[in-house]
Amino acid sequence: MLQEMIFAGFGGQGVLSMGTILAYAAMKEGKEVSWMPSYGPEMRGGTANCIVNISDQPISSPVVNEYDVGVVLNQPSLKKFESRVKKGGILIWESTNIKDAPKRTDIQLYALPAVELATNKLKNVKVMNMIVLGALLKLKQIVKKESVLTALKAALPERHHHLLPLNEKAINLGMGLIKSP
Amino acid sequence: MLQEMIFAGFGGQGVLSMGTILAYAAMKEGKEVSWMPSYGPEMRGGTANCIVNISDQPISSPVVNEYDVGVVLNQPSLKKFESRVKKGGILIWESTNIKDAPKRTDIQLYALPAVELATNKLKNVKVMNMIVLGALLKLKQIVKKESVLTALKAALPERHHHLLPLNEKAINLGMGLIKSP
Amino acid sequence: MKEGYELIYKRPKTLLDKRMHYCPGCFHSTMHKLLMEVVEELDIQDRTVGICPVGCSVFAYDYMDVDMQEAAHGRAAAVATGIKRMLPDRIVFSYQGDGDLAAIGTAETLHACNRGENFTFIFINNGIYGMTGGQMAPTTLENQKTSTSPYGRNSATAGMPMKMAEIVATFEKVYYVERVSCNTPANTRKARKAIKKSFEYQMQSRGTSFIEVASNCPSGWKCTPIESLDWIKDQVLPYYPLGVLKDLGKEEVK
Amino acid sequence: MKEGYELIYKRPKTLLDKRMHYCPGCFHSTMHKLLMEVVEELDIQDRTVGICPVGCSVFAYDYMDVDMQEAAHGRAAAVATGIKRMLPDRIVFSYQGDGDLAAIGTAETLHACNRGENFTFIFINNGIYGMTGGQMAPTTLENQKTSTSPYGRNSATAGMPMKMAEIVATFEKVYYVERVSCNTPANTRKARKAIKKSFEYQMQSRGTSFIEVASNCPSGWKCTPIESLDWIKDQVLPYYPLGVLKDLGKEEVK
Amino acid sequence: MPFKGYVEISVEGCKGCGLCVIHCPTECLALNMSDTNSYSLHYAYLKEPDKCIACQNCSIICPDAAITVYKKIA
Amino acid sequence: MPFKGYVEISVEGCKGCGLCVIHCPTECLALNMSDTNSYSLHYAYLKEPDKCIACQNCSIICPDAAITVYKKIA
Amino acid sequence: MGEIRLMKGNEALGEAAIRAGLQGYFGYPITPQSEVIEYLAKEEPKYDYVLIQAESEVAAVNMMYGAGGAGGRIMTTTSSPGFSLMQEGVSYLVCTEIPCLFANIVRGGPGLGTIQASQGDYFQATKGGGHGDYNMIVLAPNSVQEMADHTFLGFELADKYRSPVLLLSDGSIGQMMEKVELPDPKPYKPNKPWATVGKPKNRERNILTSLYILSDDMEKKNIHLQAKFEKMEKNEVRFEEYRTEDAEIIITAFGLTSRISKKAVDVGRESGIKLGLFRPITLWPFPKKRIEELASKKEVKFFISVEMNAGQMKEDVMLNVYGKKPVYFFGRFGGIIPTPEEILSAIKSHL
Amino acid sequence: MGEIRLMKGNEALGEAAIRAGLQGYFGYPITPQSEVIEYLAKEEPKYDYVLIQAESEVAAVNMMYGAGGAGGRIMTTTSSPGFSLMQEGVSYLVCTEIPCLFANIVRGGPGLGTIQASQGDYFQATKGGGHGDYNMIVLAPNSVQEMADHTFLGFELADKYRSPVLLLSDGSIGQMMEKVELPDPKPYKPNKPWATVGKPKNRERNILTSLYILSDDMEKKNIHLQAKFEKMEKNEVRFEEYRTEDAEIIITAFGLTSRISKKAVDVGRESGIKLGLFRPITLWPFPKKRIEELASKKEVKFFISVEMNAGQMKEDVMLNVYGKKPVYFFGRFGGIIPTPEEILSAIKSHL
Ligand SMILES: Cc1ncc(C[n+]2csc(CCOP(=O)(O)OP(=O)(O)O)c2C)c(N)n1
Ligand SMILES: Cc1ncc(C[n+]2csc(CCOP(=O)(O)OP(=O)(O)O)c2C)c(N)n1
Ligand code: SF4
Ligand code: SF4
Ligand code: SF4
Ligand code: SF4
Ligand code: SF4
Ligand code: SF4
Ligand SMILES: [Mg+2]
Ligand SMILES: [Mg+2]
Repeated sequence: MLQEMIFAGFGGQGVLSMGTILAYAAMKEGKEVSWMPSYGPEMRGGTANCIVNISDQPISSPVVNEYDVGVVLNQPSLKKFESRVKKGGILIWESTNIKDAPKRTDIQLYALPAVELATNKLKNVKVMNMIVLGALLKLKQIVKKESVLTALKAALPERHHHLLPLNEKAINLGMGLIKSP
Repeated sequence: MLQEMIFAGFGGQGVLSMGTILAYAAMKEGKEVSWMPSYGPEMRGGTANCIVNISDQPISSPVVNEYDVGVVLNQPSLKKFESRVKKGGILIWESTNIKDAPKRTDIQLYALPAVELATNKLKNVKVMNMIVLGALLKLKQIVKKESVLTALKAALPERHHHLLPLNEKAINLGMGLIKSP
Repeated sequence: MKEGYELIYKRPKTLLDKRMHYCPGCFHSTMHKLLMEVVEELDIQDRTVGICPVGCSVFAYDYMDVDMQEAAHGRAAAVATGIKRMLPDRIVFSYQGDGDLAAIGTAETLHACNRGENFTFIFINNGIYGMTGGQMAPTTLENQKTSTSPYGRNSATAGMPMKMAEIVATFEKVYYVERVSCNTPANTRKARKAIKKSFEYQMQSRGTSFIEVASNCPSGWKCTPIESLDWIKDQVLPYYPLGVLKDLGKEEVK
Repeated sequence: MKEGYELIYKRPKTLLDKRMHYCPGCFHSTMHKLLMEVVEELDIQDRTVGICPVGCSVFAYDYMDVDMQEAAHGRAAAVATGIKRMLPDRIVFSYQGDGDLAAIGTAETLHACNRGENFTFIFINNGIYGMTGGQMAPTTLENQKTSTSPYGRNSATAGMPMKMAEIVATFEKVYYVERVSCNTPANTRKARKAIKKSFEYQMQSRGTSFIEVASNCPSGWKCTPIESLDWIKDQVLPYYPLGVLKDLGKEEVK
Repeated sequence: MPFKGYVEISVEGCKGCGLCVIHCPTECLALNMSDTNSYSLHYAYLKEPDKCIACQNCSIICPDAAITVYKKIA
Repeated sequence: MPFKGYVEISVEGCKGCGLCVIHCPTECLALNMSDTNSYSLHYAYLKEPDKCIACQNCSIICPDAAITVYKKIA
Repeated sequence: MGEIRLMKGNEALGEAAIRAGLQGYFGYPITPQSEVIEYLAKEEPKYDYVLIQAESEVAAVNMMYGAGGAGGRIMTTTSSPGFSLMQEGVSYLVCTEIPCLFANIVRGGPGLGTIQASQGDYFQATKGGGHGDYNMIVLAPNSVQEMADHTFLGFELADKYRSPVLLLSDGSIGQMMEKVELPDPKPYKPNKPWATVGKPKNRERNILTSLYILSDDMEKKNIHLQAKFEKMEKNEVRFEEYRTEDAEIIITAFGLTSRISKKAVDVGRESGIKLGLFRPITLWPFPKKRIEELASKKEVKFFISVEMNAGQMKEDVMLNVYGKKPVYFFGRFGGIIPTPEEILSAIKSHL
Repeated sequence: MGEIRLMKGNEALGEAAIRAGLQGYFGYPITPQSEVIEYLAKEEPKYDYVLIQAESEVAAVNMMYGAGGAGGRIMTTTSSPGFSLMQEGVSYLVCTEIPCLFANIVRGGPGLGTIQASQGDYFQATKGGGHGDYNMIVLAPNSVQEMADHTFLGFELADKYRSPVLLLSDGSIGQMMEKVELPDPKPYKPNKPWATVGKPKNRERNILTSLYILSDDMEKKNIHLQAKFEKMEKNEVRFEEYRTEDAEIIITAFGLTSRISKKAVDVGRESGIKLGLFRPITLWPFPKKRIEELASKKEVKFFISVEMNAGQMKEDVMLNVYGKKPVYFFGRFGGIIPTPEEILSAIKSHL
């Protein structure tokens, strides 16, 4: 099955790496993946996003305009992408940053206070994105948690490997936020 | 009537200006003219030539490969252009410079020792080209002598105008070399 | 405004009321501000034409309220030449980064200087290609790490950091050359003075002015704005010392 | 050969037995000859690669019996860089005119020098665009008449004649810079020595050598070859003095 | 009160670079670490207003021209 | 005879520039003004052979490498 | 009637530019067009145009950008390799909509090639040698007279559309002399409210840029440009026909080869071959409709494109004949100019 | 099976070049392709290729000339404005017959434009942005995998024909990550007897030049080149088809748009529209014959060319459909990537 997803937020919130890790994990599971970032200087201090497609079949178009899953971490991204989640799709939004909640009623909405949780519970706001990713993993069994951990290990430079347990914690925390898939 | 002519010789022998003066004279008489030079560095010290077309009608092609009149002032030019004079056409060749005479029998040949005459009779080898031009004028009444003199005046910078009489002399000398037109 | 107080500094009106896209602490912003202060002070808004380069300051025209042209990468000096020759009584400045001016634009820069074109170069030397994401520039310091010199600039293969101010100062028709910075209030004041002086020289048709700014790039250098000031003081200024390299106007006075 | 006599000079074998297309008295010919004499003397024909420019010497490859590349106008330094980096143990020389090296090729020239590319520049400065029929070059003297400065070079609009040797000598990685001429037998001998020295430095990987030739162009200058020597002596050399501008090898010895 | 000057800093115009803070000779500026502007940046503010001597160091160094300076009329 | 050297000048290789002529210290070279080579150029020749001192001034300055120099074996 | 002179094509170009009110020339010498800058240098003291011999073609085209942006009536001339170097600049000028005149006096390529005349840069001129979607009006003179006339026209069109115009000629036309009736000098009164001349208090600042960082803006800009190009296609098509009324075979040729082909038409007609000549004067916009019409004529048997290249314009001919009739090609390369006889025998081989 | 990695297109290009035996890279940073030089800079200590960040694109292409002439396996990469600056050099390299690999990771133009992906440089790539008659093999990858594969292939073809090869990709493919199976490193054994490496006693000197001052020589050179181009046209045409067997409507698209069109085909088929996709892999030589065949198929109703430009490839499609069927166009500009839905609705408007 083809999963078309968008991850969007401020540059620095880790949206690109969230997408990368998911894509890597999927690839390690033998799936087809594509990861397409927004790029360029207009992103300086502005928003960044990436489209991640995961499928059992070769992926035709890496660019899509409607998504099965949207993950948005700041207000501008919500504004931009809320309408582009497919009917019946999932929208995860970071509720510490985003003040004006999404309004759609034909999609599943998940509000995650990931910044707050990362800051207060994990004492490191940087792993906020892993909390979100954890939640996504629970909601949609796109890839196994183990694959994500492998991906994290591959993505992080050796000198940051001591952060792996913290990241795993964050993922678990995120998974715990979702009651039933 | 369309007259297609080529003037060829060493750079410095004045072939380009011979052609220019003829073209200018023709233009002053209200005729259509075109003057097309060979150009470029391979001409440095090598041969130079120009094609001059004169006609009562607009000239279609300024480039031609067969000529009504050929005027050649050195051996390489004779070699190159002898065969390109139209059957029944005229070939004037400078016989001081050119050792191997032309061989064609289907054209009119005129050997002019213009260098020798310019050096010995006029004491200025530079007007050699005007001797040749004079001969051509006598052979073919393409333009009037007066027009050529006007052209010369226009072509020579003021400070060289004292040379006009010498040039006229050279033209007359050249005309005198031809018995009947 | 508080009673009993007078306004002594406010943002120049010629600097449009628009948030600049530059990273926090970037001297591009400072230089824009100073330029517009001088334009305002000299009251030459209606006679000023600026050229912005391709580089982080590619959008400079969004901020400065003067007529501007956006030049192709490296060609601002040629563009400035074209403008100034057409409009000799306008004040023309070409605003360029170090990749722009000292790499791809070397020929245009030096020949404009050699001809003594009567405009002002504002040369923002931040030792890096800011806009494209932190590649090595001709002015990157020895052993400095960038994305295309990840192990530090190797002068054996990439050469030494180029001293453009020193080079152009050797041209007879270059009238005024100064290297400034915006790393301290005092230096920033000098930078402002240098701009003003160059514009005045321009109005007097003295020839080329060249103001090199020992600038910063917190993003490209991967440091905070405040750390970037330390890097300037400790690493940049020893190699690129500040000061007037040439001022034919001064010699005249003497 | 006469009995009782020994041969003491003959045309080098590496200079092909072909009449050069250069005008009588043109130093392009002299420099080709000297280059090939040095190649023969050092026995490096099999390791030498030359680059000819676009300019009168565009056909240089017709005369020198070494592998050669014909570069686009102005880009010989970049071409030489490419060759030398691929083949670091070859002797590489880039042979360029003043239009080529100092106008369109300014950036490539200066950046190769700044990187200290380990090859030899032979820079034929004849103050004119010979090949294209005598237009003004960056090195044309003040008030000198050319087809694009028919009333004399006006330094107010065209700038001063550029001193390339002086400029490149300021670059740290440039090892050896000398300005030579072929206007007298003594100077021609020095020119030959300069070539030899630069090739030797190259074999020792010392960095860039830059040999500027105060050259002539009887055709472009509209004079006889002998008159061109007077012009060099009276007009050219006072502005472009001969001599070693830089020789890091010498300093080493001291 | 004896202060000679005061400054106004635009909350939205400030990018929180801190250059003004470290160059104020009387150390009267600071970044507001408990609040951010709409760009999520901690902005500078006049923390100790009575120390300001209206020297304009902050305004000249501020890249973004976010600072307005006033001086007591003598 | 007492001359120390002599030179051979290629008639076809010489372009008649005259540089050798003016730089020969013993003035033994000249252009042949009464003949030209196949390029219509007056070529240089050793006019006064007994003056040649084999100094090689002519050969070094000759742009076209048209001159070969010989020296008397001591 | 204007002044009549015997002039080289390159000189006529220069003189016509002066008469059209030239304000700035920026160029770099290259054979076979250096006479333009030389002519302008000689005439300079009499006028007050700016003349800069730039340090390179890259510098020249960017000086054009500045001077044109500042509102000047400006020009550069070059030949093939030089025009290749200008391609980035051309793309910028078109996008920034700066009116100016280019002349490419083409020589034989590729590479350094030869300095003899060629038409090998047709594609570069008409399909855009630079990056992005763009077009320029391309005028192809075939006589010294037209070198002058098209220069005049080129400046007008550049201003009319606020866009660069290209005069695509070749070395032969640049070097040859013919009689030319010079257009009378025309006072040039620019009206360029968009130019960067210094912003008065009462208008917004003028900005000249080709940067549109947001895709939406860039697309809008492109749509604007395409609309302008369409307008040019509608209004500016120019061509010439010779004895096409009853022609069975149509030679298509531009520039110099159109003159040679004209002669071929006459010679061919004499021997009973019903030839006609179709000569595009604007290579872009290409005279599409008229070619289509000719292709639809019953009596027309085939087309033959005669060029001094490998058959570049032939593609444009084909795109409009579009299968209705065969389209053949005859060409010579690298500086060789075909003769009327060669053209005829090429035609005969298809009879 | 080769090593599998998740990589950006630009990185895959760099890694594949290394594995193909890269000996020299000469380039200048420009978005969206700077990752290539950055990747090579990072890997440099492990290999012994030469890497120069040139002072400009002009310098880079001329370093290529020198290094390629000296026999190296060499490459440069750039994006649109940078490739425009290289056009003189490209023309020189083709004429001098120096094998090398170019990559143009296209962005939106004209002018400075936008850094977002575009296909606006199709004409420049296929018709020659430089002067003179020339062609290059142009490969248009549409995936990260092909960025690697075409790099490998490009080097091979360059050597096979002693000619530059161009990889025409775009910013999206350069920036996106996909799974890529890297080709195994292949020892590179150059056989280039023509290279300027120093002349041993027993051979004539090697000269690399594009100067042919005499027209006859230049014409011969051109005839030689044209013969080589013909050989390429015969041997090197590459394309791909998807569901064309019974298609009534054929989408033609290359690069990124071919992938999006593929999706459009599937979606369209679901709603009963018999779509098929024809994707040229080599943009030059263009798959002429196959398009002709498709156009001749009875069931095919029309073609529609989908591009991120104003319809450049459409001309090549038309030249080969040549009136047999209508050829429509749908495109977006300046960095906007069309969606499958847009493509479908464009198609529907022609039903
Ligand atoms: C012809 C061309 N080449 C390359 C680029 C890509 N490019 C844009 S800005 C830039 C360099 C920016 O560095 P610098 O000039 O130092 O300015 P900064 O951003 O550091 O202020 C480059 C290489 C381009 N736009 N055009
Ligand atoms: C891109 C390009 N621009 C211009 C030319 C024309 N051109 C050929 S040689 C030359 C200048 C020659 O002068 P110089 O380099 O001084 O060499 P010289 O002939 O004096 O030895 C020029 C401008 C060219 N071939 N290519
Ligand atoms: S990237 Fe560097 S130069 Fe560019 S705005 Fe940021 S700090 Fe300034
Ligand atoms: S034109 Fe000048 S540089 Fe060229 S060969 Fe003649 S004298 Fe020498
Ligand atoms: S004006 Fe001076 S004292 Fe007052 S806040 Fe600014 S820097 Fe501090
Ligand atoms: S210097 Fe300006 S931008 Fe920086 S913190 Fe102070 S007020 Fe804010
Ligand atoms: S060797 Fe010396 S003396 Fe003999 S001819 Fe030559 S210059 Fe004169
Ligand atoms: S120097 Fe050489 S070319 Fe000149 S006259 Fe003497 S022999 Fe002849
Ligand atoms: Mg920079
Ligand atoms: Mg020169």
